[in-house]
Amino acid sequence: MQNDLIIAGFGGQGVLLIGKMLAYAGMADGKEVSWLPSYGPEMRGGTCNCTVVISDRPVGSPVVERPWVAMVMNLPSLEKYEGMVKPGGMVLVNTSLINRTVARTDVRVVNVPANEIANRLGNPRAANMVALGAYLGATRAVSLEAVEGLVRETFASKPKVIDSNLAALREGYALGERETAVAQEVGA
Amino acid sequence: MQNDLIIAGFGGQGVLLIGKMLAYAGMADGKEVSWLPSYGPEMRGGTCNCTVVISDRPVGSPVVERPWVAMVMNLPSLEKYEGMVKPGGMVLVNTSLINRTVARTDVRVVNVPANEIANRLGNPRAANMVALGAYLGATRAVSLEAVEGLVRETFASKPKVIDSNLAALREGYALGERETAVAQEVGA
Amino acid sequence: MAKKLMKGCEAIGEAAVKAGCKLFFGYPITPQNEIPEYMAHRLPQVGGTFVQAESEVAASNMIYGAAGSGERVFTSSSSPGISLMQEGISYIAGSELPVVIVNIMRAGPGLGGILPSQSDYFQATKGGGHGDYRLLVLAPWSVQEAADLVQDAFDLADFYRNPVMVLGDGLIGQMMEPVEFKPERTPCKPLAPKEWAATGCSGDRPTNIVNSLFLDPEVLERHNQKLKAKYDRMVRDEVRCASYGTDRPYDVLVVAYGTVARVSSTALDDLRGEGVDAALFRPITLFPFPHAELRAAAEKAQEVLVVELSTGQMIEDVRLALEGRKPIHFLGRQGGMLISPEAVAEKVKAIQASSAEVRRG
Amino acid sequence: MAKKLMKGCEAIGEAAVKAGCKLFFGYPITPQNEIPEYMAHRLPQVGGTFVQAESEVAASNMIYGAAGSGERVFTSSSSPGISLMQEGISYIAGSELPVVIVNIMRAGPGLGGILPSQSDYFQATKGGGHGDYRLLVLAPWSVQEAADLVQDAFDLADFYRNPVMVLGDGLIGQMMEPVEFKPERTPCKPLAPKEWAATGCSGDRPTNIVNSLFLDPEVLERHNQKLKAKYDRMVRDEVRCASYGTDRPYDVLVVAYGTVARVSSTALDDLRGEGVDAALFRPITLFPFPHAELRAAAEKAQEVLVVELSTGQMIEDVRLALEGRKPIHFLGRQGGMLISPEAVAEKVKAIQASSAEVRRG
Amino acid sequence: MAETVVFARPQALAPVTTHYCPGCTHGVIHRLVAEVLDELGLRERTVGIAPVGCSVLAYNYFATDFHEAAHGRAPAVATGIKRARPDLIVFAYQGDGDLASIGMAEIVHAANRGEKVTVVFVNNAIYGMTGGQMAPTTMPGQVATTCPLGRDVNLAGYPIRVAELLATLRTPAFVARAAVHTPLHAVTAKEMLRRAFRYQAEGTCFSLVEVLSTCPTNWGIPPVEATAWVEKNMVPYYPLGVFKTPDGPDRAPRPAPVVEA
Amino acid sequence: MAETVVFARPQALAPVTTHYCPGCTHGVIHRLVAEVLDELGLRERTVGIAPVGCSVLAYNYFATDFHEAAHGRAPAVATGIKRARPDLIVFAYQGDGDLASIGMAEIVHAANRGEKVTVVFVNNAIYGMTGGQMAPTTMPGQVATTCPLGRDVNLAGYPIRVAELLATLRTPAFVARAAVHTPLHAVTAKEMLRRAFRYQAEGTCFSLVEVLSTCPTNWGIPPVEATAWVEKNMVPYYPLGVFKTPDGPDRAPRPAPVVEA
Amino acid sequence: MPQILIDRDLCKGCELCVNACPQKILAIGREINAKGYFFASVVEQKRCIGCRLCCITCPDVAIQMRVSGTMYHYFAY
Amino acid sequence: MPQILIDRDLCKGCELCVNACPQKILAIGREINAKGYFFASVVEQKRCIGCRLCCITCPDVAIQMRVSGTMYHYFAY
Ligand SMILES: Cc1ncc(C[n+]2csc(CCOP(=O)(O)OP(=O)(O)O)c2C)c(N)n1
Ligand SMILES: Cc1ncc(C[n+]2csc(CCOP(=O)(O)OP(=O)(O)O)c2C)c(N)n1
Ligand code: SF4
Ligand code: SF4
Ligand code: SF4
Ligand code: SF4
Ligand code: SF4
Ligand code: SF4
Ligand SMILES: [Mg+2]
Ligand SMILES: [Mg+2]
Repeated sequence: MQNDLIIAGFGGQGVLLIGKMLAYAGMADGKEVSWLPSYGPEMRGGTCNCTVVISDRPVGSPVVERPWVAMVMNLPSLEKYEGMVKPGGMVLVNTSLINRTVARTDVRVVNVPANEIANRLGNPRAANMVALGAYLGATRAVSLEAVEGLVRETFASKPKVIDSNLAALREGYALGERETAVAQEVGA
Repeated sequence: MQNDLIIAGFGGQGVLLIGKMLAYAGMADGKEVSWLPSYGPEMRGGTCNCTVVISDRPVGSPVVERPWVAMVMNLPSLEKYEGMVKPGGMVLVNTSLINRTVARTDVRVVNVPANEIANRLGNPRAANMVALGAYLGATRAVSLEAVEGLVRETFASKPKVIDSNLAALREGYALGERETAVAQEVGA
Repeated sequence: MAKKLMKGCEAIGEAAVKAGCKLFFGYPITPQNEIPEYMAHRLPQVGGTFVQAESEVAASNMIYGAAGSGERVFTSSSSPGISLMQEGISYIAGSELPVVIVNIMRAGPGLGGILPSQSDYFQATKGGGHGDYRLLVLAPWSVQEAADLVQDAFDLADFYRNPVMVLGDGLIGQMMEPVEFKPERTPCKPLAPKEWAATGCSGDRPTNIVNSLFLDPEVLERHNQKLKAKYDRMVRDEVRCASYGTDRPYDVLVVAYGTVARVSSTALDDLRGEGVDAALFRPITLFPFPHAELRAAAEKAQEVLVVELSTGQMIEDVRLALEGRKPIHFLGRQGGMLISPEAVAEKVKAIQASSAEVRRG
Repeated sequence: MAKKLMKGCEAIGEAAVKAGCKLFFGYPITPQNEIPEYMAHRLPQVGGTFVQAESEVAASNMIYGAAGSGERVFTSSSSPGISLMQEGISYIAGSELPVVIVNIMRAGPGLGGILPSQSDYFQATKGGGHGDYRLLVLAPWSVQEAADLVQDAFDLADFYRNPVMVLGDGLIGQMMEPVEFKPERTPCKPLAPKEWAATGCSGDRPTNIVNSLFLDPEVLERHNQKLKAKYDRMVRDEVRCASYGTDRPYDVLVVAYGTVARVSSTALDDLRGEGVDAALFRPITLFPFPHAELRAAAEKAQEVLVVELSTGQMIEDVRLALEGRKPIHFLGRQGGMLISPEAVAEKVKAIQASSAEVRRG
Repeated sequence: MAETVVFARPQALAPVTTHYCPGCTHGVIHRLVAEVLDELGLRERTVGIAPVGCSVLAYNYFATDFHEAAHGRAPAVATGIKRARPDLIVFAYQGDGDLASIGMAEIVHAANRGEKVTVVFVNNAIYGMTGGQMAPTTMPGQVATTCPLGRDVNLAGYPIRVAELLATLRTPAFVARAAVHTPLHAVTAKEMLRRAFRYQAEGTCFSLVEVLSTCPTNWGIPPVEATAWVEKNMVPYYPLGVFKTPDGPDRAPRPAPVVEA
Repeated sequence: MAETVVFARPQALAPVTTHYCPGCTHGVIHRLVAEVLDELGLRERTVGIAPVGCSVLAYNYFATDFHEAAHGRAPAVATGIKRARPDLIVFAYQGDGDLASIGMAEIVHAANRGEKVTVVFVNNAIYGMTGGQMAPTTMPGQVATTCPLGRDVNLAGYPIRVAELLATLRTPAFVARAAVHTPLHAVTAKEMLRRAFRYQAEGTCFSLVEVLSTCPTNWGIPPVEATAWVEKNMVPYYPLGVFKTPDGPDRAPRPAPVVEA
Repeated sequence: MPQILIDRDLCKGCELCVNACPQKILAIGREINAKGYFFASVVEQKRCIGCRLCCITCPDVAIQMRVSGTMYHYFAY
Repeated sequence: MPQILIDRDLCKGCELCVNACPQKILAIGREINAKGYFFASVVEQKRCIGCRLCCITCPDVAIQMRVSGTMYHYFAY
């Protein structure tokens, strides 16, 4: 079994971080992993993305042209990656910043108002955690516990934000589980 | 017919210059020529040499491993080049600075007390011209007239030394002719 | 030691530390900035020294000096920076000093772009600097292998007294993978004391001179021949390569190195599912190139496909190895575009189809 | 114009002036100091400019700028200096600018020695700098040919918008031979106005940008492919070579370039006297290498002998050309040692003898 | 009543958004240069030289012809262009890593040859483009990715004052340092740039204006704080002013300040 | 009565003839360095660095370990050695083409990092080894093979005063200029060299001694005339003395001499 | 009367103008532009004294100033 | 009594010592050494004041000085 995904958004939205967390958590879960960032132009701004592979056997190509999942945090990313996802795969959309719907019908769509939820939880910078949670809830690619542990580690120096990040993660998780259940019902 | 020779001595003895003059004169005489200097270590001092080829047809290799003639102006040069001369070739020795005789018996030897003659003519720096003259006298590789013209050109800016150089050249020529005549007699 | 998730650049830095290297001189350039950054932070912890050189030209001469004093030293850069080191590298090779140079290649020529590429193959393997010399060139395909090869690189450099280059593309530098460092590592070559190093002469020993200048051409020729003998010895003893799927019969042999080989291996897995017979040959040393091994592997194939992130450089070595024995195809991307498993698989299928057609007549 | 006895370096300088080049930027290095010295004296006479650069790194960027402004420009150096230019040359190639670079090779690696060598063949032909680019490389065998090829080099550079290298060894630079410059020379390629040059934009025209940076990998890939197409075109249109004695049947084909070919031609003359059948193939363009022409010439031979002042570099191109069709032998000298006609003749005889034996055997 | 535009984008600045980070003063310096080119009427015969650094894409932002240079070699490229076409106005735009580290030899020599070009030297005390490594101009104690504990002057020495260094050379004739961290500093900076380009246009001399600039991203502070950081940390070490003028006394042979004879 | 040898070849100087031209003062400078090494007892832990220039074979002349450097890069090689082995005494011996032209970036940066090495900088106003091309230190009007009509300051600028240039940097701490064209000048030169090596041996600072030297061969005049030429032409432009000391006032932040504020 | 026009799409929300304005009449809004930045706008145009400090300080040339009638400035620019 | 010893094979005949000697007691001879140089020698040893200027100025360290007895020097060297 191989889970692979591309996470994409604006620089500053923390997409590289949640990708790394997935890889760490995968490793903690005893899986083989690889994490590959875009390292765009030697300059600031613009969009960025990373590719994460979590697999039961050694990771072959860390480069994935047709991922199972695309987690898109802004509009340009939706436009770039929507078409690449494998049929039967999934697109996770940050509806807070993307005001159009996914055009494809052969993929599952998980809509996550990540910034709204994060704002509501009092930590506008935790939108990425919401999205990460939703991905976990929808795929169970790695265990929630492993990721929770990583959140604690990552923000160890800023204990104040740990809780809001955990909350964001869990709220996302619930949402991901829910959307998946709905999808399965509809599909059924 | 191809005349080729190596001229060797201390830096400062003017061996490159007489080699060039030979090449120029050869060209003036309508021959094909090449002139190749040693360009030793990027530094001063030491010995230097040049290889001149004067030929009726286009010059093949400008590098000559076994020359017909070696004109040696000091002892190290005699030691280096004596053995290379083709059998039947010629070694022209500046006896003023070389106090040993040529060991080979299969080559013609022309002994020229170049520095002594030059000193006697009042221009110690003209020893190279004596040697050049001797070579011409002994081989007629190019015409004396052509070389005389070049001497006038070369020293045009220092008219005072033209005459002493011409005298050195001619004295050398006479000596070269004489030694050759003797050699031919002996050889005959 | 447990596995750790590390960026390629960091793993390379840590590998150097593990190999006992306490000196780094280098200059920032994407996509390998994390190497100097890692060393700036890590070396002081082990009593080592990090110096940010004023340029790659200076860096190559700093490692020249440090290696000449007998210490393990390394530098890293990316394509344009490596070009600036060519004179220095030629001096180091000429002076027979052991250094490790990491090139995390980006796309060129000129300023080009910063995305992954393999277009410095010629420069690395044929000698980008002047004169008759060679680098021993190692090409990892994963972060773990990068860490392993960097450690070996120090041993090989010391053993041969020759610069060793670890050649990766931007992916190797930038991706994260689990890495494990063995707690106790035995050098991959026997190591002799560096008695030639210029470290001050005690009263009795003659002075040591680190030098590539030999004004007497006969002496320089002997020196060149000695170097040549060393390279011939590498060719004999140091060839490394790997092959995948060569146990079963196959139609197409894919030849690729570094991350591209990795991508190709996934393509082969996918193809197997589709019933296509293909195998992979992966040179690990690019110099010495595994000519004989490749020839043997290609014997069993109908056709050969070379895959590179360049307009075709390693393909010359493949052609030298095969000497016209098999048709050679090429799949290349440039400018920082990556090759996907799908693209490799497609190309293999196309080759197989047309080759089958030809055979059917 | 009448023939003039000139040193190779001076003839190269004068050829540049005759080709309309009014700009020289360079740094002294033996054995080509006479080129900058000639230009320093000559260029002011024709209203041109000579600048002694602070280094070869600077020189390569000065010609970059001058060429970018649309003027003919050249530089010259010798092996270590050329190594320092590798980054600059890669930029020039990437930016598609026409420059002429003369390399009067000396022996390496490192400081090496200053005597003639051909050990920068790889650097010149495979690209010593980073990235996928090629130089068009011309290798004269006489002072006259050096003068002719330098003039052609400017036309070829302009036509292809690519750096052209004239590659000679120390002999070409230092020896004197008669040279003739044609009073009126027609360019060897049609020349278009340099509308791309950065010379200030008048109100209406869009700005011109001289550049090798393409951050978007798709754009850079297209650029790389455009460059590749250009090199392919050179391969198709610009191959130059010469052969000697190929009109009669022969046993051994000698392959050599530059002064070594010249020496070999004398060896053939000598051998003819001795009744040995040998011929000479001389690549004049080293990139594009005359692969097809060489293959054709080798068809008629039993064996092939490659002669180089190196430990063997061009021999790889010969092997690529012949693909195992003929046995290839090598005669090389290094370190500034020269090859004499006698040495070539001897080697040819040895090859012929053992080959005859084999055939008899 | 007729409306007049009293402040707008200069013609020499292309109508595009830059890639610079929010609040990065590279943008201000670009505009000042462009305004000067417009005001002196030089745009159509100007060739700019883009360095390797954050301003590597300057060719997209100026509406003038442009030329790339290898990292640090802009003064050599400028020399090539100016010697080929003395009628052109040539300026190099360089960062502190570019000019003061890898390109030190090229700037010293172009200045010392007296190339009649203008160099706009943007000193932001860091390598911006590559993500915040130490530059030769990084302040003592300042943290950068390659001096994670702050620049240690015992290992890396003190920051180099480029304007002062070049002003000791006899040949180069206009050398000044300005800043743009407040609007009024920018006004003075523009004055200096105008002088620099005027000297070039008149064929007088080499000119270089060092401009203190911010890098909020790599300094890790917001833009407004970054401007304060310039004032507090950089200006005291890098004094503003003109260090050398073509008509000043120092164009004459400078007696060297011997400490002990 | 017992005879004492009061002047003889120092131990740190190998007993061989040099390849230098007659009267070339490279030989004097070699001897002074060797004497200092002997007197300070440093020979056995010294590594010298030979440049590319006439002194390229210095490794044959000093009885110490030696290291080659690429042309101009001796300060970088010195940095590599000293950082690897801080216990060694490292000195670079460089010519003016080597140090002031191609190697300008390396000397400025090694000095500015405060590498604890000693640089012996031999300024003979010419490229000796390659046969007399113009150096950055060639005097105005001086003929060289690449300025056959004499150095034209309008095209090539004025000669660079290296000691002064480096003394403007804050870090480097001992910078001096000496000469050896008369015996008494040589005595002072040795004093300065002794100080330079002492500072290194004590771990104090970077040190550089510029030494004015002759090149009779490429200046085209006999050795004795060449010494007079140094006095007449070089000394006035290149004042002798100490420009910077580790304990002097200028080790402190140097206030920059602003011409106009 | 000076008029300040801020191009919302050029603005990167750096706040330098906000900081520079002596009248404190500029502010960053709560809306996001196409590039994802909160951009600046004029809060109280009529208090503007036309000093141009905002224009001069803006690194992105996002600010234009127009005047109706004649305006005299303290410093030439 | 100082004694000056010039090694004829190290000497390159540059004349710097001849020029430096305040007593003018050194001279270049008419003989040539192995390297082809006319070398220096002491003409009038007894007038030597032992100042060592010749030694110090010789680029080829061809000059040695010995003294019998004690000598005081004006400058330390
Ligand atoms: C030869 C070479 N070395 C290194 C680099 C990587 N590089 C790109 S920009 C840069 C530094 C830029 O810093 P600076 O000049 O201060 O400009 P800033 O980005 O701060 O404006 C470096 C080291 C390169 N492109 N080429
Ligand atoms: C990269 C490189 N460029 C050029 C040269 C040629 N070269 C050798 S020595 C030298 C100049 C030496 O002059 P200087 O440093 O003044 O020393 P001097 O000979 O005067 O003592 C040059 C340019 C070289 N060897 N390597
Ligand atoms: S990284 Fe720094 S210098 Fe570069 S654009 Fe951003 S703020 Fe400006
Ligand atoms: S060329 Fe000049 S510097 Fe070199 S050894 Fe001769 S005199 Fe000395
Ligand atoms: S012109 Fe002056 S007062 Fe008006 S908005 Fe701008 S800064 Fe404020
Ligand atoms: S200064 Fe410019 S970019 Fe910054 S907030 Fe104001 S208008 Fe926007
Ligand atoms: S010691 Fe003094 S007096 Fe004696 S020979 Fe030497 S220079 Fe002359
Ligand atoms: S100074 Fe030395 S080399 Fe020169 S003449 Fe005197 S003894 Fe001879
Ligand atoms: Mg910077
Ligand atoms: Mg010099």
